[in-house]
Amino acid sequence: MTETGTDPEVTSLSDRLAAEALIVDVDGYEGPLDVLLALSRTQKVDLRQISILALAQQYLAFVEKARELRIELAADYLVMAAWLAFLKSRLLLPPDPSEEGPSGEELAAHLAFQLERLEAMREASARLMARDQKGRDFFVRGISEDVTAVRRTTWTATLLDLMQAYARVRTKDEFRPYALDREKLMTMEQALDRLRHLIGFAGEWTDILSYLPEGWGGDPQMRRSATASTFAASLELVKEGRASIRQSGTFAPIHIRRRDG
Amino acid sequence: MAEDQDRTEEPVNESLFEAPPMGEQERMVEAILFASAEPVSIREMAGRMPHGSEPAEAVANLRRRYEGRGVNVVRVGEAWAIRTAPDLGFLMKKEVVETRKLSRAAIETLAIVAYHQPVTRAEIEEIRGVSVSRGTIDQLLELEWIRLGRRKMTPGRPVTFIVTPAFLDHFGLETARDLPGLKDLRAAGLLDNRPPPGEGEPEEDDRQEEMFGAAPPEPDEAPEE
Amino acid sequence: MAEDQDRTEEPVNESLFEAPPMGEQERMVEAILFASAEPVSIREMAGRMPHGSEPAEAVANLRRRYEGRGVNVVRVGEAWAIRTAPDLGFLMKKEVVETRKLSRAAIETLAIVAYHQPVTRAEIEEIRGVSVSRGTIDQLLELEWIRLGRRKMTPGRPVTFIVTPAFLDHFGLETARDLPGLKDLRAAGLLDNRPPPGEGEPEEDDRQEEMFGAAPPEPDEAPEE
Repeated sequence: MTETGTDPEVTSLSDRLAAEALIVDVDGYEGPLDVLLALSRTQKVDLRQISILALAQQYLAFVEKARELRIELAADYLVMAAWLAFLKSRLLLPPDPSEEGPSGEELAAHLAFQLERLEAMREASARLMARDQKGRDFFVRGISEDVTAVRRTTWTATLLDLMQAYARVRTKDEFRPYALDREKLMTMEQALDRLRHLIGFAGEWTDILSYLPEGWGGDPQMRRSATASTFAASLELVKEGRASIRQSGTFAPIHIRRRDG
Repeated sequence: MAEDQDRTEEPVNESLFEAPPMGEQERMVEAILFASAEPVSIREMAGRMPHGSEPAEAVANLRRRYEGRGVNVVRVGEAWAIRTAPDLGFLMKKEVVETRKLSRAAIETLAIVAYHQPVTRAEIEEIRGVSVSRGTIDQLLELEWIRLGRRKMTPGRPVTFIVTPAFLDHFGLETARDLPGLKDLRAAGLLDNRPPPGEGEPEEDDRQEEMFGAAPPEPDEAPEE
Repeated sequence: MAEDQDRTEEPVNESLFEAPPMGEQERMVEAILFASAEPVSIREMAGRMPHGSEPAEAVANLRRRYEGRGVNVVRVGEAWAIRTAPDLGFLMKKEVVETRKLSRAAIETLAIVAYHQPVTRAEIEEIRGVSVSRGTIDQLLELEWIRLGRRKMTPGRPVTFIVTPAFLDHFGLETARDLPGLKDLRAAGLLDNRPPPGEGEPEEDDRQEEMFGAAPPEPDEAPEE
């Protein structure tokens, strides 16, 4: 035991080894409860029959010894010491009926319970770690196959979407950008409408090209569209039995005329 | 165990060590093949198993045991592995359903079919002012929201499209007639107050009644997919 | 929406496609479990198997089939997995990187969480008699052996910790009820949260009953002294 305390570790260690049955290695303990549990084992009895009084005395001796050895004890060790000193006095003195609070026996019982519970958890953790463990005792599938996700898309729309879409379509006329394209196309319905009216006047064979509406003969695209539609419409009228159609040769002009009856 | 690896196949060992029973060896091979990340050769198995084991025989037994099961013992080059039975590969796929909004083209086309049915493709294009792609129509057919109606009695007898009961179900409509009219749309602020020239209410005539009444079976049903 | 569509089709499917025979379902479950390193829930199996399948029954059959084999069908919480038989561990190359050696504090904390779950940090400290370092909790969280449970309905609403399916998987436990010695500990009152004398009563115990499922109600008595 040096006066200077420049190297307390070495000194305390040798002192401890020499002088003490109880090895006070505070670093090795996890708090006062741990120390108490270690001390309680020296009583060599079931934890349920432990003498808390004896344990309190042992602990106080331990703290005293640590102090002698100039070991820096954390505050909670000292708090426990103070509490145990109090508990000891309670256990030794006859109960004072005027005293408030739990009796010494109750406090002692609770401490015994805490020790027993800690011991139980220690045993439980040991048993847990002794179990077969994955990757050590049993193994998972070595060649695992990933489940590939197959994406399936479902489509959805609400009634509002539908109404908005329709409203959009119906109001498009005012600003629709594709109107020009459509103007160059004649639909079959348009041609048919026109022909139905005109065929009644075709008593003679007439080139179908003469039925092209005004203004549709110039622009090649419009002309093509009008010719095709008019021809298709002519065929339709023939099918309906309202007209006859003829062509004298390949690429020759196509004529139609009204068919009566 | 590792240091014995090279000697295991020598017959001498058989007399020195009692090999485990074949059933036990089969268990061992099973565990080894299951847990290994790579196919395992007979030699490697022998290296891990107790002396005198016959992994080749154990593998052969195990292979028979797994015949017709959900996984099979298969040979991969010089080694062995446990693999999913080929016919069960589909189980390794998980379907992820993703819900997406219909494209603008699709919803507009659908709206036109709903309001104008039966309607031809040419008419849809006429109303939308743009051509309708095959894909858009196909998508709506696939969703079973539209189907083919009767052919139209006009030149070329074009097919028409009509909406389906699934469509009505999805949009919570009892009949297509329950679709809000242009007046309603206008009242809801969805339409400009000025009706475009020459555009009236969408026709809700008896054609529609036909479609949703006791409609006779259509000769040209949409292909069910 | 999409669900609507599914719903409308369901009755059709049931009559159109019959579930595969149980033997076939067993094969499927076998393939699914073999393919996965992680436990697979019944729900997930059902999602991958044909409509009308009974994966729970198939798993039960499969489990019996693998009894005593080199690999076993084991339950992990609400899920199932195939694992090598523990007695054959010696055959395996220990390729698995050993998890960092757990400190005594970490092991004890883990045990306390497992046996006392859901448990607050203060309760863990109360039991160990020493403060629990942040690192200890972090390590267990990182291993995914514990996770946060519900907040406790006590002042301050402290968070609680519970063990995870990964914990069960690692230690080969079917459920947290199968923790070794759990019943004895509970019978001895050692899992009670007893307040120090003179302090308020804790509300307790039915919580734990929940966590451990349908455990028979334990008489809430003190250990005989």
